Amino acid sequence: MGAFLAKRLAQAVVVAFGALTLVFVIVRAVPGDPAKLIVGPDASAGQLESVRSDFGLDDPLWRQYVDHLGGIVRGDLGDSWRLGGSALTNTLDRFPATLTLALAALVLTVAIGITLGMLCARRPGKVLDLVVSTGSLAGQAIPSFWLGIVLILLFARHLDWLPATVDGSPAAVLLPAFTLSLPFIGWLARLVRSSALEEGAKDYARTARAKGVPEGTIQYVHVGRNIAIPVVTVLGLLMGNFIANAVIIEVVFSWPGIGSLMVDAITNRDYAVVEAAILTITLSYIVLNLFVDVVYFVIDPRLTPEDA
Amino acid sequence: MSATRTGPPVADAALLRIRGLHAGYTVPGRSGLRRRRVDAVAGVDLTVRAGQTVCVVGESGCGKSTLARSVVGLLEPFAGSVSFAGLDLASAGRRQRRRVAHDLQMVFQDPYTSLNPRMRVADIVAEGWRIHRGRVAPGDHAAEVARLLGLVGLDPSYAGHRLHELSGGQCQRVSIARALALRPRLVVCDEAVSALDVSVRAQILNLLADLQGELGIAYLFISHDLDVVRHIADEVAVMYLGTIVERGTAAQVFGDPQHPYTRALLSAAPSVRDRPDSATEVALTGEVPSPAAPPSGCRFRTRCPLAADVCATEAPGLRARGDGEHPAACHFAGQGAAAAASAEAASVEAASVEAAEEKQA
Amino acid sequence: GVGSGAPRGALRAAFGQPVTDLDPYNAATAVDEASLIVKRLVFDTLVRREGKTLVPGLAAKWRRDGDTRWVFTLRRGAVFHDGSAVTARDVVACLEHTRTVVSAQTPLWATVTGAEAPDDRTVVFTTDGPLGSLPVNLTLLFIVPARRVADPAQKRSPIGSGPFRVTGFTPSTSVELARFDDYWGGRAESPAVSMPYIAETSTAITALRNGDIDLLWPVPPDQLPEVTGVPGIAVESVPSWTYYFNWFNCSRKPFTDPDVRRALCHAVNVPQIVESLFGPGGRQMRAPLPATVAGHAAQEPWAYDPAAARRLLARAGLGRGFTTSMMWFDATGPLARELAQAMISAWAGIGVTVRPQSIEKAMWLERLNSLDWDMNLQTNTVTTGDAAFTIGRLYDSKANRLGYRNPDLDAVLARAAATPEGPERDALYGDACATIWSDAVGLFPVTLVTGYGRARELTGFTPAANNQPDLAVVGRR
Amino acid sequence: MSSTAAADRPAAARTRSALGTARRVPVRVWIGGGVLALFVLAAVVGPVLHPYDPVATDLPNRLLAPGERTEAGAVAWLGTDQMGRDLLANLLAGSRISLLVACATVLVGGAVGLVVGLVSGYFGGWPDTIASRVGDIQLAFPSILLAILLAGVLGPSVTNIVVTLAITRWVVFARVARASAMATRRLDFVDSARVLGAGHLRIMVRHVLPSCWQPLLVAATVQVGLVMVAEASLSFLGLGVPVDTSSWGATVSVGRDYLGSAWWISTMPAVALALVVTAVGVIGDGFRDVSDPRSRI
Amino acid sequence: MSSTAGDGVRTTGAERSPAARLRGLHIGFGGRGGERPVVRGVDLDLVPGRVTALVGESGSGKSLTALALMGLLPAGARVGAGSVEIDGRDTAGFTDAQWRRLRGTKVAMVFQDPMAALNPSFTVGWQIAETLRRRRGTGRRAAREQTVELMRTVGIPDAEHKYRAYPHELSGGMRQRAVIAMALTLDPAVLLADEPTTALDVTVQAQILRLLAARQADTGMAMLLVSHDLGVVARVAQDVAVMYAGRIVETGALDDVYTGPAHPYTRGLLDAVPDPARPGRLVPIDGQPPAPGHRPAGCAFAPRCPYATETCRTDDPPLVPLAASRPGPATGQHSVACHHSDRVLDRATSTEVPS
Ligand SMILES: Nc1ncnc2c1ncn2[C@@H]1O[C@H](COP(=O)(O)OP(=O)(O)OP(=O)(O)O)[C@@H](O)[C@H]1O
Ligand SMILES: Nc1ncnc2c1ncn2[C@@H]1O[C@H](COP(=O)(O)OP(=O)(O)OP(=O)(O)O)[C@@H](O)[C@H]1O
Ligand SMILES: [Mg+2]
Ligand SMILES: [Mg+2]
Repeated sequence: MGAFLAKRLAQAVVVAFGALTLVFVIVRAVPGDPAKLIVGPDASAGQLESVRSDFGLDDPLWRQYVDHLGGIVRGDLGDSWRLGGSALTNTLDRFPATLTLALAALVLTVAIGITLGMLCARRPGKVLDLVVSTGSLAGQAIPSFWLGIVLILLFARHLDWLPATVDGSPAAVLLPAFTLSLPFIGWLARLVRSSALEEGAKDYARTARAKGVPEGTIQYVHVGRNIAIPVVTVLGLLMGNFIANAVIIEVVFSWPGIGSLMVDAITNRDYAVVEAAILTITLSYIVLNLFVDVVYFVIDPRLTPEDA
Repeated sequence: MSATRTGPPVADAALLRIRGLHAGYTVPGRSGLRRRRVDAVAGVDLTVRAGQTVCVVGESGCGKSTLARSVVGLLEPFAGSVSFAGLDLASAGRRQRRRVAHDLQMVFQDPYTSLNPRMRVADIVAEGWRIHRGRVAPGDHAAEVARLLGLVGLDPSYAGHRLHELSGGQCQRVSIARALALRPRLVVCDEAVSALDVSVRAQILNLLADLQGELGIAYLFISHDLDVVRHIADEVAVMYLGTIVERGTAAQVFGDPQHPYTRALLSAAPSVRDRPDSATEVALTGEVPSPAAPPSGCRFRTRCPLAADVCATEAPGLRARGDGEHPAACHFAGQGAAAAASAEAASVEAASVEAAEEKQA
Repeated sequence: GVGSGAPRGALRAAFGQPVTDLDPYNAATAVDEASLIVKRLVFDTLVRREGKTLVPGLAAKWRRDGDTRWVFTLRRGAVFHDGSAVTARDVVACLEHTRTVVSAQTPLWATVTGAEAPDDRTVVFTTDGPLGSLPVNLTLLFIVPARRVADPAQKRSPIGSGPFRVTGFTPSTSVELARFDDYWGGRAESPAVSMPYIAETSTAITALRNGDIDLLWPVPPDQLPEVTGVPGIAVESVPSWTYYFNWFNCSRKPFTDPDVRRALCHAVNVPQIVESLFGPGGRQMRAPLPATVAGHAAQEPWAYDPAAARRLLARAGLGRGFTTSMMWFDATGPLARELAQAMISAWAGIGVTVRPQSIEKAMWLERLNSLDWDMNLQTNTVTTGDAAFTIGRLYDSKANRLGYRNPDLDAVLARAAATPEGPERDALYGDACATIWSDAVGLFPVTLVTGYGRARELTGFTPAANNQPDLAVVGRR
Repeated sequence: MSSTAAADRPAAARTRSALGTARRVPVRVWIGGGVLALFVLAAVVGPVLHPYDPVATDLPNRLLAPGERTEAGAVAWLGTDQMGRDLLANLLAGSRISLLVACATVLVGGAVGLVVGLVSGYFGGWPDTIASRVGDIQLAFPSILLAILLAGVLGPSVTNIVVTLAITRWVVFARVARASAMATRRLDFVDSARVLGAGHLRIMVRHVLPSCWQPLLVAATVQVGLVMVAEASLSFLGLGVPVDTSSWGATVSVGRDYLGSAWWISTMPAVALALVVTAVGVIGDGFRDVSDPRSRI
Repeated sequence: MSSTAGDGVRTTGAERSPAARLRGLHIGFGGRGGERPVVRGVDLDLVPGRVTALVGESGSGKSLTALALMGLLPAGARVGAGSVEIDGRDTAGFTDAQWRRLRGTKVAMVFQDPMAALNPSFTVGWQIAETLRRRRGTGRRAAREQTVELMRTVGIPDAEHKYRAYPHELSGGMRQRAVIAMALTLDPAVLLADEPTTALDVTVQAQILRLLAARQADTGMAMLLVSHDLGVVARVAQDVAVMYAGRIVETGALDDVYTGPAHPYTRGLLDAVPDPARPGRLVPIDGQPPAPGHRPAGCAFAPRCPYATETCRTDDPPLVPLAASRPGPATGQHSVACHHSDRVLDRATSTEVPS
């Protein structure tokens, strides 16, 4: 386990490093001069120069890169020119909101997805099954910003059940979380359904039947335990997906998370914030993956470190 | 095959010579970082002469397939040499090796997985000619395929079929036709008939025997089915945990087994004809050790009814005693069967699950 | 989160753009409406604008002392949010600091040569010539404690002497303000103000209709029907100081030829576009300035006459039309994309092919500054409500903002800048308007009418032309 | 030989191998295929029959509801958009771009992914390690953000959108191809080809590649949908197709402000998008079921 | 065991009444119109105290026959006709709950692949104890004790410790013992063993077969041993039934059938096994079994049969007791479904096959 973790950590470091480099390069490849955004269109050339040197924008790229890496080692990702203060602090201030949203979406996905999947697996080929399998495809096809607005119009404007914006009440998370999770609910339901059917057709289920175990017990205990493994893996990935996909939903719902921060930072060429935000997302993705690997070990008795 | 050989006279030269072969796999080590070598084949010497059938028998996991795979070059040996027709395959370059490739073919256990399900029978059979250009002119492929299919007892009209339209026995025939297409001198058959039903198995065994008769092919035949081995083998090698523990002609090994493992194997094998007699049955206890951590000394000692102190310290070599070529790797191989039997009987008392069962039975 | 933590009874007001920082001297937001709204609640200025007139702010009174001196006397009893008194030294420090920062405000202070504080309550400004607009300009100089002028912490938690203090600020998301009880002008009506930023129009409209927010502005012209006639919501409109212009790059062919520019102006049916696209949300422009801005002088609108346009093009040797491009960024104003498309469609009618270039703001800025464009569509706000801010700043040859050079105009603008408020100054800017209009340096289609949607229960609300309503006097019934 | 050819008859109903077995195609797949065919047809001939000029605006007729008549008396079957252009014509023109972008992206991403996945899955070792790590890095990097940044770097054009989206997608295909290549590499028939003396290239192309097609196609059907949605999302963020090009995603995006008042502008293309994606998905499902007997109900 | 001919003539013999009985069992796939018959009219009696072997080629319907006795036919399979009687009761129209009550107590089953038959996510002990807890309501502790005891009886060493082991931690042989223990938990009256040793090595196979035989002898239950391996059958069974293409073509006491096969197919099977006493060419059965749904009219074996005549191609022979029942053990009536059993028997000693 220890060795396995070490190996995974080493991989994670490589991945994080690669992601960092990628952001660094690509952010700087995007045309648009942050200095001009900082000082506005009326600035003189001298003024631009001084801003550039303040933010280290006049150094050669490799130098900036080295400084950047050095900064990361010290936990310093630079300052946001736009928001003031450390980019990392700005990002971390926003992270809990994104996490809340992602978690809420995860809870919705799991609750609805697993229930639907299990129901479909009990009666494959029946109406519910067809509706869910077709619906899940359609769910992935709906642009989330469109869905978000439609939901707002429906539940906030016409029915007035839920707030349209973040008003501090727990109900405010429902619409964005649902919008975020919809494409994945059907997807998870399908995964659960097909795993349940696949597992249910395995010999061990027949063995349990031969022992006289009732069908419900077989599905939820015998099969359920085995489905847990693919499902848990998927949940970690889902969580990562949610954090990343929150970008658009946060904009639609004015959710004060890391996604809307990042869109704003990209538009305004606030390099430090873009880097800090992407680093945060990437790291959380990596950590989630590690977590999933560990959980895997805990719930799947078959695995040994050599399976890693 | 001894019983039916009618073909060309057997040249006494060794076609395949395996010396001190170590082969196997690397697996992630305990630490998960460094990889560890597992010698699934640990020091095997074996010779196959032209036109001869050599059988390797042994329990699952003893390294039979590993041996076969290193012979045909699918696996790089860790140590030792495999030389075919005088060419040392391990030291040969890719080109040299390709030159003997057609002389050395293999038939796999599962006819369905060893043939590409997406190809037509004709393409499967002709694939070798496309790789080794110049052996059969492209224009002659169709005719040659038809001839080969006829040779293995398939109607040439099958050339255009796909595998899923064929039965297991027919697939195995295609597999054999494919191996024969390059006119090999040695065919390695790894459990080539194990997946087949008895009646089909008999058809294929007959076919192999006929081909040997007609074309003088040598077989390295791997099986765990003793009935089959006894029927076709010129020579038998019994394998246990990566090593050969006994070798001899079929008559020698089956009629006068020297190694306790051979005896156990023979008595455990189900047979239609001789019902086992629980009095003479040699029951093995314990589990097969992993090739990753073989026991010290004699590899069989952990399950051996005859095991003594010497077995733990000293690995018995594969030694021939006195007359003939019938070596066995056992410290007690020289002792008569009676002595062995009494030792075995004594060991039965010695604890273990099996003993408990025996009493109940 | 947005509005979370806002106390009961707080005024919830949503503006159409995000507030990104609260530093009164940050160049990037010096004329940014969203932050100005908040800054006006948090900070004081010496002079304030009420409607068309200037009224005392921190300065109780002021006078001109000769051509180059202005004397301002501060009022008693003004204190900063941290309890310290507002002194003349603070004002001087603020002015000195703002002159070191290059921003859109820089030209406003260019002629101010210094400021002194002879005593705690007197500030003396000296200028290098007569500067009639100084009191107007001072409506943009926010006063902070002298020790904080250069403090970067101001971006997040500034200290001012205004009616509200900042209790929470999430950039681009929300600002939370609480009433400052020691405000010299008396306590604000609302105990608190919460200003969420709602990016999506539909979400914002819904929030207003549901009562999630009390005030929303500007309501995009297209969305006005969505809030008019809704029970509990009142809609008020006021012509704003914000307007659209489409500049021609006068240094680039074929726009170097005024006839080509005029042809393009004739080709667009501006009244129809304003009518069907903006409706009550816009007014056709008759000058390169909104009609409500000081210095505006109405001109004869360009007739919609495609035939004339063709003739002009033919005269310029472009009888078969030409291909050019137009750049803008979508967020520049409401219906920007639609306006662009409507104009492009009109130009297609006279054989001019225009490639639409809807680009990101950062790139737009980059290209704008380097004059790397054919046509540029954008909104502009006369932040001070005075022609000097716009015309004086943009059309000067030295500014070279659109490749247009006209020494006569430069002279007129220079004279206007030196003239104190009054009919003479207005006449000079009127001349400038006429020149800019007839030279067709740009097409000026529409002044925006800001629609304010508010809960009917709000009291004391007055819509503001500069999009910066005074929320301190807004209460709740 | 005792057994003769005459005695061997093909076992007609072998269930062992699913390949080529003409299993019954479910009704769902027919419906999906029909819907897709309809849209493809519309994309091909629609713009010819009902042309759309993205430049020509018609402000007096803006925001007409479906079925209303324009001033000229023509019926706007799906209504008009905020510029008074006919929405039906817009959708027909948009279907071309949307389908084109989706297909091109999947083709480009799929081709790159296939090659990378095949090589890394077949050879393993360091090529695999490198490809896997690069894939990890990209997967850890949120794809929509990568798309935003790339779209910013490349600037707005249909080609650039294809490039952008293909870059964010190739990993998925690479993973799928790698998984099949790795699974196939272990199969006996690959070994048997090697015993015949076949080289790596031959084995990859003749034996490993064919087994990658099916999973790749199934993955492609999923990706087509995701790509179309991603294109819409880029439009939402202002990085979509150029203004004078019409695509469903762009129309959904610009019409969203009117969802409260003129719902049809954004909803019609969204429905079209959902229909096509669902149809493709249903076909993909059917394809998977036919190719993988285990996943049958 | 005893078999009856079509009209149900009971054999003599003093054996107890069968614990399970199949009569004219038909099983088919794909009910909707295109029925594909797979098992066609199987009669089988499982008698307490005896081991009956069901042998035949792959796909001949052995497993389905056994599964029908458990009420566990796979999805899509239907019992078309005939009856499954367990403990004297016809199970036709049994509900799920009724079947559940029979399973484990009246009939239990040992499956072929011990790895697949065990749930990988639960400990072996839990899986064995589950039967006790759910069916008998035994308490946690008691169930555990009984389970450990049971594991010991089937020869799992160190049972206390192995109780907590997961299936993957056990060797194939140990797993199969666990599966056997699971089947024996409730002392079933009939034990069905479907290829219980196919996945195992010869030496382990021998151990498991001995164990099964020992348990069966101890408890006196009836046992059905399904196998395609004639050698395995020879080790354990007393009676044997040979299946071909969904029918039982020959049945009788093991010795009778092995030494004097009366059906050409049985003969073919036995001849196809290499015999050291008869070196040289093997004698295979030509051709291959027909696919279900493509069976010829008449005797299904006719196309491969060296004895086949015109009658065979039109009339499917019934399973009838051999006219001159051979002297020998009285337990199994030797019956055969062949028009030419006499000719087959006559040549039983000859190695030549008629051409
Ligand atoms: N790819 C592999 N990686 C690691 N170990 C392997 C691999 N393949 C086989 N082994 C191990 O090598 C040993 C020998 O395997 P091999 O396949 O040669 O046995 P075998 O005698 O052919 O068995 P069987 O009769 O089951 O085919 C076994 O212990 C097996 O677990
Ligand atoms: N789930 C199923 N769906 C369709 N056909 C099936 C199914 N299970 C079995 N069959 C068919 O029923 C026939 C009999 O199957 P069965 O499993 O009883 O054979 P068997 O004698 O046990 O063979 P084996 O020795 O291979 O286990 C076979 O032809 C098989 O193709
Ligand atoms: Mg093997
Ligand atoms: Mg079976």
